Amino acid sequence: MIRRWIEEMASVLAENRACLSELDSPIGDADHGNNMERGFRAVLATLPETEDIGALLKGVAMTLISRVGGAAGPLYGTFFLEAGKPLAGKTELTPEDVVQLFENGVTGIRKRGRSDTGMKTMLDALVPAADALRSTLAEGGDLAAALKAATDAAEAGMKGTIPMLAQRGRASYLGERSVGHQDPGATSSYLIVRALGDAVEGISR
Amino acid sequence: MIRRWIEEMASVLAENRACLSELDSPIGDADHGNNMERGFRAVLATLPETEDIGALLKGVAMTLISRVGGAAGPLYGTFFLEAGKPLAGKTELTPEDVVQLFENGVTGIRKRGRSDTGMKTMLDALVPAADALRSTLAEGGDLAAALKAATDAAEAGMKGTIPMLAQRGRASYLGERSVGHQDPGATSSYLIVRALGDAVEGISR
Amino acid sequence: MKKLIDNADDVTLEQLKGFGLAHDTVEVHFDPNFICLAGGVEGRVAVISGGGSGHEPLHGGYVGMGMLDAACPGQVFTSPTPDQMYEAGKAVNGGKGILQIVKNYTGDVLNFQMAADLLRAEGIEVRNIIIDDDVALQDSLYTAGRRGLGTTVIAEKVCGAASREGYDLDRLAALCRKVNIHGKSMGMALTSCMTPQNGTPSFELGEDEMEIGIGIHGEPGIERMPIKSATEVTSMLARRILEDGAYTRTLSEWDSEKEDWVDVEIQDITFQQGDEVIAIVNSMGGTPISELYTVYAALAEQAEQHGVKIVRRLIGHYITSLEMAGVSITLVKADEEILHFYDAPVNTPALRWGA
Amino acid sequence: MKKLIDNADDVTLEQLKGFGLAHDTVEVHFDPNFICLAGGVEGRVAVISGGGSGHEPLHGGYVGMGMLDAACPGQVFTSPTPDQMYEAGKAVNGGKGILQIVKNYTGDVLNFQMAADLLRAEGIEVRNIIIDDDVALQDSLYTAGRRGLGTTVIAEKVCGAASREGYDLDRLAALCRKVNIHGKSMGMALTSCMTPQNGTPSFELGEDEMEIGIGIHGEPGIERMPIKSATEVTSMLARRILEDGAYTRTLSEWDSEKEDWVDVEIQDITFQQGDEVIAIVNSMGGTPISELYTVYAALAEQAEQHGVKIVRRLIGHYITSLEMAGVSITLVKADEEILHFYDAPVNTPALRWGA
Ligand SMILES: Nc1ncnc2c1ncn2[C@@H]1O[C@H](COP(=O)(O)OP(=O)(O)O)[C@@H](O)[C@H]1O
Ligand SMILES: Nc1ncnc2c1ncn2[C@@H]1O[C@H](COP(=O)(O)OP(=O)(O)O)[C@@H](O)[C@H]1O
Ligand SMILES: [Mg+2]
Ligand SMILES: [Mg+2]
Ligand SMILES: [Mg+2]
Ligand SMILES: [Mg+2]
Repeated sequence: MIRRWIEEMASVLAENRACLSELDSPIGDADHGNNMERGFRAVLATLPETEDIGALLKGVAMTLISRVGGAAGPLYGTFFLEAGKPLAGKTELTPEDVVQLFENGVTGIRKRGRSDTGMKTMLDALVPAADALRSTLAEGGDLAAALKAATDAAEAGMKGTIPMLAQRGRASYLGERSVGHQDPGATSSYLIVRALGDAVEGISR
Repeated sequence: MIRRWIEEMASVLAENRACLSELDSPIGDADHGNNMERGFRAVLATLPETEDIGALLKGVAMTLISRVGGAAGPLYGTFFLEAGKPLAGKTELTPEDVVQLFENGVTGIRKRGRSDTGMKTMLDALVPAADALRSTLAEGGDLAAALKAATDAAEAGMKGTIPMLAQRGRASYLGERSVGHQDPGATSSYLIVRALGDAVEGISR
Repeated sequence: MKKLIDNADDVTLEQLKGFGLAHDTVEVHFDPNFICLAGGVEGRVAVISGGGSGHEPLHGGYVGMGMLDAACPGQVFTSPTPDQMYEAGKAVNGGKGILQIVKNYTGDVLNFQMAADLLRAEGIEVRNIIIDDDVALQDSLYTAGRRGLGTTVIAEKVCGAASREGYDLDRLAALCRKVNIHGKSMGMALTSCMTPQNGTPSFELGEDEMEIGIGIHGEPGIERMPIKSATEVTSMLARRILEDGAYTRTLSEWDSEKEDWVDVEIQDITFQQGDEVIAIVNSMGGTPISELYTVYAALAEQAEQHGVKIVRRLIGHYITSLEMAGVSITLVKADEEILHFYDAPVNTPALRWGA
Repeated sequence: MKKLIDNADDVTLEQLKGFGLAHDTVEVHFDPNFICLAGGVEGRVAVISGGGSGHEPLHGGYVGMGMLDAACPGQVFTSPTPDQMYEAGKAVNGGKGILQIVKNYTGDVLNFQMAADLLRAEGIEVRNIIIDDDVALQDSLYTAGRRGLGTTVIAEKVCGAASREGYDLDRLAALCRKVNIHGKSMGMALTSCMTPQNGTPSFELGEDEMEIGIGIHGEPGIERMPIKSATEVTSMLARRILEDGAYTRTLSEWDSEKEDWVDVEIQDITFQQGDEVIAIVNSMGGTPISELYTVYAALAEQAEQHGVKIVRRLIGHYITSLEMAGVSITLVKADEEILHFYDAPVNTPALRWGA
């Protein structure tokens, strides 16, 4: 599932390369799609031949850290590094593991980025997604349902960044002029959440 | 008459500033009109309070030399310097003096510029004008008629530069690509000849 | 796309290769990419900087005797990755620690922090000092803070010289911090620029418009307005710099006792009557050198009106944004210590005197 | 018009004022305009150059210890007038005569000749040496001959140093002539440029076109073609330079016996296997420094293929054409004499080493 997710992320980020960079143009430096595509292309090329989920996620993290650069590199790198830590040695994931994965990842970004929701960043997609995962499972939903809810929450969170005033990253330099634009990092985060849903669905089909 | 000519040149070159620079654009550096306008503006501002034609023409020459720069500055400067030399002390011009004026001026340009007709330069307007002056007078025409003929000859000479391959000045760098464009210096020369005709006509009217 | 490049996807690589061929005072390493002083560093603090490419000569052009020991170039407008600083740090480490001079962009800050963590794990002491001198950004509480602009060049020059004169790591870090709080910059653009990867301008400006308060990554600035004369533009930038208040912000610095990154509150100086300053009039790339002189004349006039004296100046291309037309102005208040190290000999591809 | 200027009708004046304020090693004089070394010239030959403005740092940026004693800037892209060289010559004359280094453009040639005549009338010996190194122009019989490009910079550097080491006027003129016949250049443009006076591009280039064999005045070049990669462009220029024949032309020089300008036939060298050269990779103005390095790498490759070794190089803005994007390449065959004077200390606003 994790390997499938990684492949799905690589393909969806490559498809959306131009669109993500374009979102980064009015409120950033127009490179977010290039950065993510370059990073995940390297991830695919260097993915270790293991079923150890912790090792796979750490591999993703290290490649992103050394290939992406910019703000997104260390932040997504931290996300996968922290996400993978409790999963070292595991080859199967329970739905609770998936919740844990997202929550650890998000905590890592919060700390590294000194940021939180409402600041017009990737956290505005990732945090609602993590919350939706946990609550759907708590309400008795299965993983597929939880991921569907998480994807919807990430999408809503992503769109919710449009009216926000940026408080972190390059977009924050624009002040009021950052309002009215969708955050590129929140957009890639939405794609990453959706990719997990698609990967899981692909497997169960 | 000479003062009237100088004023007429200044006004017609100012009017044609943009057009002369534009002619200088495809086959030069697009400054001929600016150069000539700047030069004759200075000529007007510094014209000595004398009726001595030689002194007036020398004044024009020195101002052009020190204010125009480029190829046209020293060439037109030399034209007026040489043109004025035999006229020192005179306050009236005979028609023969006018012929002499042009022929001396043209000789000066030939020597300074190591150039001759057929090379796509100001000489292609000035030389036919000088020739027409001399022959019209020789055939019994008056000064007005001679200047009319000179103006027509200068205009024809100017247009005759269009098919020429440039062999002097910046345009010569273009080789074959200089063909098909009217020479800016021949154009200002035509205006200068015409200005004398207009000045004389203005006086006799 | 009107660029002299071979391969839009990795211009940094081809340019680095040429840089290595051209300058035999430096060594260029690949994969990970970094430029370092040929000959190495012994018995003194190594000074490293880096950032996205596209700002040349910053930083690679400043590697050499009396300035940087190493520079880490990222992709165009993208901060370098921690493995670059890690390898560069190991290559130039002379046993006395490493000062990393970091421009305040989220990506740079985070990647240099990770690199510091990696180097520290190897037993190498590292200090990261942030340069955040862009007065276009007023607020610090609700933003990523001020960007790093031209003061970076002065910090690299001054710290490189001080390392040669034996400053230890803490003293060098303190000097770097001082240069930062003494330095203020602001920039403007007449045109946008285009990264080779994207091939389209990063923002659109009308034929009669200019953008004030821009950074160096083709980001839009803080205000768009009709083009004004060079003197008016300069007055606007210079007054904003000269009248800037005692900007206060919180920056992450390494605390070697707590062994963690801690928030440190740092306050800028304000310019006072009688101050002496080092000035940079910097082309953003496409603006020709000649135009910088009208700007300099207007800057000198503004400084004089504020009772501030320009005692040294750099006029040219120092910290650019690809082919962007525009200018940035930097003023750094120069005390005796800063001036001493500024005047010290330097021999780098882009800055050279006394050697 | 996207320029940082105050007054389009006399940008040269405002830029010169700023230049004078910025650089205290030079003096700027107005009406007529010239820039000269502060302190004057005693007991050695004075070296003077000049030309239209818009090529900065040429020539004003090269006034200083070990290079030019004076520079005479004309209006933008218009050669200076004789009164400028006359006053500059009188100001820097140190009793040993004056070498005037003149780029081969009709306007420059004629105005410097007139200036030489004026100075000679004051009893000052003057030699005009023409730089005509642009290999884009093949023919000399039916044209104004080759234009002066980057070799001018090397001629100014080398002759400035030789004057300091006591060369007399004739020897210095011979050295300058040697640098000229040892030097070959060629340029290309990705964009046109615009003089402040005209406010429109001097020629139009399509989005995918480039112009090969351009000069430095916004004139069109010898050929227009689709944009190629930096390496292909460089190979084209470099091969044309390296394979150029022994170009022969007639130049006007002053004959002090005949007391008149006489035609002198002069022949270029051709590059040979084993030659050592000084290279310039020059931005035409708008091309950023970073792009020059891919060009340098390709140039080094071409030189090697021809068995020619680049022993010194300048990479940056040296002889520009306002904001034009593009590059020019210069190679000067360096013998021991040329290299000795090239390496000598120099301290000018735009070129500095060893001092
Ligand atoms: N401090 C931060 N915390 C969380 N996310 C951030 C932070 N700073 C920036 N980001 C995210 O990073 C994205 C930009 O990534 P990218 O364009 O790749 O990097 P850069 O801004 O360095 O060019 C933003 O859209 C935002 O979502
Ligand atoms: N050697 C020459 N002899 C005669 N006329 C010349 C010569 N060289 C150039 N010209 C004239 O000068 C004109 C260009 O003048 P201008 O544009 O003012 O100078 P520049 O070419 O220096 O910019 C040309 O159109 C041509 O008529
Ligand atoms: Mg970005
Ligand atoms: Mg012209
Ligand atoms: Mg970036
Ligand atoms: Mg001209």
